Amino acid sequence: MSKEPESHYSIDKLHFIFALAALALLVIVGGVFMKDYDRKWKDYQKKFRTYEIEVARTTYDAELNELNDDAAYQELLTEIEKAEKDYEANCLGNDALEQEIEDLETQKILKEQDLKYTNAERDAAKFRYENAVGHHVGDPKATKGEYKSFADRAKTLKREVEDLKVALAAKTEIKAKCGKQLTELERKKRRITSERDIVERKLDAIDPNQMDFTNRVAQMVRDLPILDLSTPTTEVKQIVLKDITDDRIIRQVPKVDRCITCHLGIDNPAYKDFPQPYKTHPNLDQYVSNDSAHPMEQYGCTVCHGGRGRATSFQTAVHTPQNEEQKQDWKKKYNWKADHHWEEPMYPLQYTEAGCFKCHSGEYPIKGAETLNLGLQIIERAGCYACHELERYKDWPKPGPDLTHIASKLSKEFAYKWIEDPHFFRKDTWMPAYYNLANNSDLMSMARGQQEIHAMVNYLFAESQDFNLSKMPRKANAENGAELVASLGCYACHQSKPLDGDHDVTNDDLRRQHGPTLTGLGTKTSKEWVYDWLKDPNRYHPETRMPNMRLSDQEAADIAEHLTQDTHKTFVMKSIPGFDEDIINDITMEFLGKQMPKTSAEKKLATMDLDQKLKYSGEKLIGRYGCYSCHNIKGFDNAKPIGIALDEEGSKALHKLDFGYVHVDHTKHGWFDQKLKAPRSFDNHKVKAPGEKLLMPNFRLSAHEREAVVTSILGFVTDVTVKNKIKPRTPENLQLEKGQEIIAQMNCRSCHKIEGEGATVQDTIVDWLKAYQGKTDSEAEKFLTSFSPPDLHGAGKKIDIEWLFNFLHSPDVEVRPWLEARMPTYKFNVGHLNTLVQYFNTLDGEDKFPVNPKPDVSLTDHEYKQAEKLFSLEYLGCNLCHIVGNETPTGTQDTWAPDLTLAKTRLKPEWIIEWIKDPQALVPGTNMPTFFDPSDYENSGAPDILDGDEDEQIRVLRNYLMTLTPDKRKTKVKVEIPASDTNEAGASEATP
Amino acid sequence: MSNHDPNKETLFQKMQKTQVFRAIFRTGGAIDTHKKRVLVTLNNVFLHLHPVRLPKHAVKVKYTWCMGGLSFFVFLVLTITGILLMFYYRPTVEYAYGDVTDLSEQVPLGIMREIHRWAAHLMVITVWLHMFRVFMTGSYKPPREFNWIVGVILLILTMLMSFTGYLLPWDQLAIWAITVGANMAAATPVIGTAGPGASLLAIGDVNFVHGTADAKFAMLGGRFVGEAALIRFYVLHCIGLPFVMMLFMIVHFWRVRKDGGISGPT
Amino acid sequence: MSSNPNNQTTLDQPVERRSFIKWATIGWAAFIGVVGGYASILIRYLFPNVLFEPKQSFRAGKPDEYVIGEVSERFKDLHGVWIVRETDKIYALATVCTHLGCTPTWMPGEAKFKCPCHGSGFYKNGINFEGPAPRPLERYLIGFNDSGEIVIDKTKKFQYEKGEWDDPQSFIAA
Amino acid sequence: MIESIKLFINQITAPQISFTAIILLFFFIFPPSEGLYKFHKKIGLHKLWTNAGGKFMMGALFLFFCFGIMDENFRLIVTKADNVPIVGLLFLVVFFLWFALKQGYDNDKRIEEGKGPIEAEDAKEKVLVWPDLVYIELIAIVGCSILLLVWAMGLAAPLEAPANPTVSPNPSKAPWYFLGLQEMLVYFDPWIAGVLFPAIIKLGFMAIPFIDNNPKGAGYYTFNERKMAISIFLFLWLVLWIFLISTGTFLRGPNWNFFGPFEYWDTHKLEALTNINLSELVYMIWLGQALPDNILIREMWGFLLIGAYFVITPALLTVTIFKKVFQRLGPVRYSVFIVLLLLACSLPIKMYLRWAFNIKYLVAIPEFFFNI
Repeated sequence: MSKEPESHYSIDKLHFIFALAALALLVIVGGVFMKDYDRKWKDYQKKFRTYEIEVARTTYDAELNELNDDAAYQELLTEIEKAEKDYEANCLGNDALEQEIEDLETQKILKEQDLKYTNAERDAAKFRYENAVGHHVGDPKATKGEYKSFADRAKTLKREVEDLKVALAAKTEIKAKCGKQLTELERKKRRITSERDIVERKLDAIDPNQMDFTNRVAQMVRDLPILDLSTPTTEVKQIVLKDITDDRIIRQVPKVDRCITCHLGIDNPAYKDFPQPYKTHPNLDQYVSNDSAHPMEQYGCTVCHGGRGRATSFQTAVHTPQNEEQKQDWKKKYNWKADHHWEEPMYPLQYTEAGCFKCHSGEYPIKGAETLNLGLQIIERAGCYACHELERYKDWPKPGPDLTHIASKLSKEFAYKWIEDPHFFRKDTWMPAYYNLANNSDLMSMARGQQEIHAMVNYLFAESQDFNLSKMPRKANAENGAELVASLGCYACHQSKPLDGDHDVTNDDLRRQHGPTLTGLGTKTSKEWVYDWLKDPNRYHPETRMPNMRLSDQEAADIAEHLTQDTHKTFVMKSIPGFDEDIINDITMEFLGKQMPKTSAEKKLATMDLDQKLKYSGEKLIGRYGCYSCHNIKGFDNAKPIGIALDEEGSKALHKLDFGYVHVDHTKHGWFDQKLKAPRSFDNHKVKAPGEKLLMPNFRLSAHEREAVVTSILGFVTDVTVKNKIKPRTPENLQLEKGQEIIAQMNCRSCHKIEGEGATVQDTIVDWLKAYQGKTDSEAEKFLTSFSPPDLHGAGKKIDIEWLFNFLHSPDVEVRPWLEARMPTYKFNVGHLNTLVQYFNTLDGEDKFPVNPKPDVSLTDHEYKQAEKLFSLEYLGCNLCHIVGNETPTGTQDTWAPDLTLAKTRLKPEWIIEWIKDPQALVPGTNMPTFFDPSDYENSGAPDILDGDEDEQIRVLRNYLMTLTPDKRKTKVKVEIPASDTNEAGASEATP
Repeated sequence: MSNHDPNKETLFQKMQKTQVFRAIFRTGGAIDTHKKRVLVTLNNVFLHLHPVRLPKHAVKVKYTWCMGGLSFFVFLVLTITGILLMFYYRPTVEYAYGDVTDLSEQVPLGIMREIHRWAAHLMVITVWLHMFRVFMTGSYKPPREFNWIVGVILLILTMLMSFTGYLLPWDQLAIWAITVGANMAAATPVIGTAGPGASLLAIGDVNFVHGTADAKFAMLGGRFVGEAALIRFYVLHCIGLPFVMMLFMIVHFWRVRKDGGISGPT
Repeated sequence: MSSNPNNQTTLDQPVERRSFIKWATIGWAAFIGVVGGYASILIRYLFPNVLFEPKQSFRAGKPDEYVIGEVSERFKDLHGVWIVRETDKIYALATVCTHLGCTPTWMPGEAKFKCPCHGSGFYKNGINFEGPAPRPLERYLIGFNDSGEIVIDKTKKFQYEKGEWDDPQSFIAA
Repeated sequence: MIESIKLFINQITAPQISFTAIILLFFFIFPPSEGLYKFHKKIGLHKLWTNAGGKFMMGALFLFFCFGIMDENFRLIVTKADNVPIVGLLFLVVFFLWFALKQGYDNDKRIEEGKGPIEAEDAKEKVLVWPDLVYIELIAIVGCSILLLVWAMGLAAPLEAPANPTVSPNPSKAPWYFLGLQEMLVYFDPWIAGVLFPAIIKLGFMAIPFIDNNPKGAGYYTFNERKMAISIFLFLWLVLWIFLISTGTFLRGPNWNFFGPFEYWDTHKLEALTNINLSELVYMIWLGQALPDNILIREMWGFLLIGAYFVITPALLTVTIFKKVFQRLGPVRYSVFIVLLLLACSLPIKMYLRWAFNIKYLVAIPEFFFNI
């Protein structure tokens, strides 16, 4: 150690410190490299590389085996071997020929070069000559001569070249002929082995075992830190989208998705059984692949799934765990943490379909999105839209029954017990529970709640108007009623008993919950009321969606008798607490105190008797709880819905959701789920006056149902980033959506299959066939189609516009008279009817220009006779299956077909032609026989009619059908339609 | 540099004799004599800021804390990393956020951003501590009053640099911090719309201080923190303020020497 | 600590340095390493992991979309490629003149590519025959993807003068 | 036990308590006058500036953070990327405070003994810049690089959601070095806290060399020779700057509510924030009458109070405790000094007015955006 003059510190010591510091820094700089180099996605890609090799090897082996087993291929191999030998023996070694060819080639090249130069000279001379003539530059004569001589020389040369070429070709021909067989065979082999060769090439490129030593080293070196700047095997893969953007609020920028950097097998079906992140997308038909509806290159990933597209790590991609278990797992595996700084975290797997709603919000249902549809249907059934404004359900009718005549239907006791706990009476009712919930089940609140219910019931009954029930036939047969309920199709919209709790609700189930489940009616109301309701539901409840079944008096009575037999005994035994005037005073004071100063309120209270107090506070309470949102209640005609609008709920900022003191995941879906599960629980541990408490009732949804509803709510977003991808708002699309809306609103899909979905009623028809028609399982299966309401596929193409319009308005035409299920009469207005007719036509592309003239359906006498013949049993025997007026066919009902006398008005003439020609093409699987075999059309028709001209035969048959008149039929189509601007509230505005 | 044969020249020694080496390193190779040690300070452009000799206390870390020097070093780090960041950063509403995201997601050694950001914080701290040390040693006392003022100005500039840089990632943190700051500017007396006397600069009914003509607008180039503000802050951060800072640094360093070197007891 | 504190020093007296040579060497070696590290950081930083430029490979449809004997200009503007189908093969020509990088024009009448800049001419197969172009046009890697579509990858080029046109990746047999 | 300690800390960190405690203690730790200095020595506070004292302070700070880091809420705030530098700052400030004062006190002792400061002794000897200083600088640079790189590797720079002018995060905070100003905004109108004060602070700092005409203590560490200057400076820098920044960073949560270091940042926390203006206090509460319509009459009391503050206080101070100071500085320097000092003191005064009387503004003329 030395210290030097003119220096303070010991240099040795400084050197030592410096050395330590520099070494430390060196290590840290190395660390910087390592940290930067060490990226998870690189590991994934390396791992994927081994999987790729594995998959390629399997394919390769399979191909190889296939080739080995392929006799033709083996034969080809031997042939090639032979040909090779041949070639070697006969074609190789012919040196003289080779020499000759070579010489000729050289000559040709020389000549060609000469020609090229001469041509160039000629062109130049030509230009000089032209210039001399045109611009008077130089001597035209001399230049012309020059040009001529070059041109002549070029001509000669050209001929010489051609001659040489011919000679050369002759020689090569000889050579080629010799090897022709071999080339041919080899080409054949290549064709057979092409698949194997592709895999082989791939293996060569990626499998280190296939490589030589230097290449193996190169594979390692190219991925080393720093050197990986040049050509690394691992790379960030990204999709940059043109039409879908990332939202920068002020501006939109092309979306960048890098998910495929780790999700490497997403578009390759070979990886469907591999672990994440390599796994194939589960639905390649719809997504990701190039020929799907949503190819990856156009849609990316995060537009549907959410998350941060630019991310290249698990954490920054904002993956969201499905449940607690996965969360813990991720924490362990990926050190996952919740990221509250990204407004659109990835949807947890079970809510993925929320993303569909961004673009498909106008559709009913959204095809392929089962969970989302279920959620939307629950929202429709539960009537969420009544309290919470939703653009999609604007102008939908109120979901609950009319209460303006409640006294004629229910007793006060029933009403009390019902409000207290609707699910006790009927466990699957859509009426939600308002009492005994998280924030009002303490003793004080319960006592108060009892008096609140008294007050509301009192108000309802005090305001109930008189309602005369129509007189019911004295005699009624309950058994007959039961059969009617089963056969008419009531079970399309109602159930006879609630579903088992142990199976997850499906979209089909919900269609059958369109109306209330038919239990306990005997306890609830009188059979007279049920009779009156069945005869004309609109009389009691003008806006009801319950259609008129056109029941005869006796039918209605029988059904009423049957339905009211079921009673709810424990419900009857429930006791009702008496009035507690103190509490009623409190409640009344609370509301009075809001309207006037306290002293005047007290004075006012003193002047009121119990009934007045009950009525006053009942009205106020109905206003508070928003009962009027779902029910028509007198005095609340113009009241506003009490909930918040949900149209943008999914894009609400997380911090706007008050989690209170509830311990659930601080995520949007966590909050929504909790809100549905225990709507009032966010009041827990909060000190609140009765008037401040949360009001949302409990619908007692199952976990599965909640999941579906949460999916929908998450989907309720406004998103500008997809505006270029949303279905264009063309008139056609709008018409379709409007039609779909009515179909959903009226539950048409419960009976009919529309756009490939629905016909839920068929299950109950099978039940009916078995229970009442004595059919066995297989028979029921066979008869099912005939006894079910028709599939409406292609209805727009088939059915005459006017007829359809009239039918929908007043469907008492019996197209299929054998059907027991009855198309009911709906209270459609003109707007609705037009929408529906337009819908079916638009769906089949029928309302497009150009308009064609109506086809000529006249027949000459001769044609008429021929047609009659064709129609008869002798030839086609149409009436073997088809009803013609009042003539019914002879066969069993499963073969019966619609009334042909209706064809003239009901069917579009163009359609009939197509239909007769090839029914299977229009409705695959139809019972209608194919008389004219499309594969051998020319010879399919009867040869002795109209000279065997099939087109003519079909035409006259069609025209013949148009002559059949329904004169023998019982009823006619009535045309009496309410105008669209009549006072049916709501209904008219839906269809402007 | 072996010691076996003193007459034998090592390669290093030979290299020192070449014309090229001598052209570059005036002082010559190994600085092994006191004369050379003096010369190296005099001859080197970077070192000539220092005097050749110093009183001993001025060399002691105990006295100086090295904070001034480190502030300058951190400034250099910020300059270099800042320039490198400009390769990947575009100051537009569309790209700013994505480019910053990409620094951590795909740009190799995007750690540059971390270094830049933390160095910015560090610089504020070192400058404060430098000021604290200068105060505690009474180094602002005559004849160094002016250099103290320059120092305060540099401190303000440091914070402004940091403040303008805060907006550039264009995330929530950025725009709201700047919004809070910009609204203070709006409260400037007389020339801010929300400041006292905002209506003083008026002739008749025509008010000359309004939403698009006040202190806040001058800062943001708009009514709120938007595209214009981003480009303004970017230019200030990358060109305007560094330039001013450079000027004041030159003065600061120059005055350190001219005021008699680092302070000390007289 | 000090070896000779009383010794009056002269300016030319060499400084003793034997004892610390070890640490100094280590220190400076490490420091040079650090500087090297910084330089590497700088270099690596210049090469991003992702490019936002248009993709270098693209799909060009099925082989039967191209007429035998014709030059397709379908992808000329978008990707800078002519696709030529001959009787037995299809190949992709770069639309870059090998002289000075202009884009030649395809003249179907004369069946040649003519460069507007300095008059270089190329046959349909890309061989240069007139003007200053020093070598034939380049061809790009061409192949099929899994669904049988032609895929052209512009990152890999094939040059005639290097004999690369015989490479099976430079054309597809049709 | 641990919970109650946390609760206790949560309560005493409330600005009302912690700020008062600091002010009360401050002038004993950093005595500005001879009398206080003696008292300070008598109760042994000067021992803080010994090696043992340094160990104690650093140890206490370290222990506090070790204790705190076990708590989830504390950890969340302290490890937030942008808050980490302030944690570092706290340690650095305490260390360098001790470092400077230790050397100062050591020198004071030497001066007392007639030896002069250690720097003076050192300065007699000259050393060459190369290699001593240059090498140290290099080592410092390497050390600083290590710090930066480790910091950069260990802590990712924050990047939140893309800018969205329609959704403001709660809380929205300025960069940390401006949080002192943001904290002042709680007590003052923006034009004062955001414009006037920053300007005064800057000008005031620049004025320091001209106000402080004490020739002693130049070029060496000392405390005794420049008690008052150091005391005032530290009050401004430590209390009104570093302390307010720390409060703003660590203890201000959603809605700018106060949260103790171990408290969960509940967005819905409610605090009673009912403030009144002086005019309302005077007319409505004390005099029991309506506010006068005339603005000047209405705000008269505020103006009077402020006028008195800036006229009577200096006069009083001049004849009492600042007698000597006045003599030393002369009228011009003294006026500048006293105005700056009063402005600086207006911040704590306003804070106490708020806490004690819920005073919002002394002068409130919102009609002209003029509130004090």
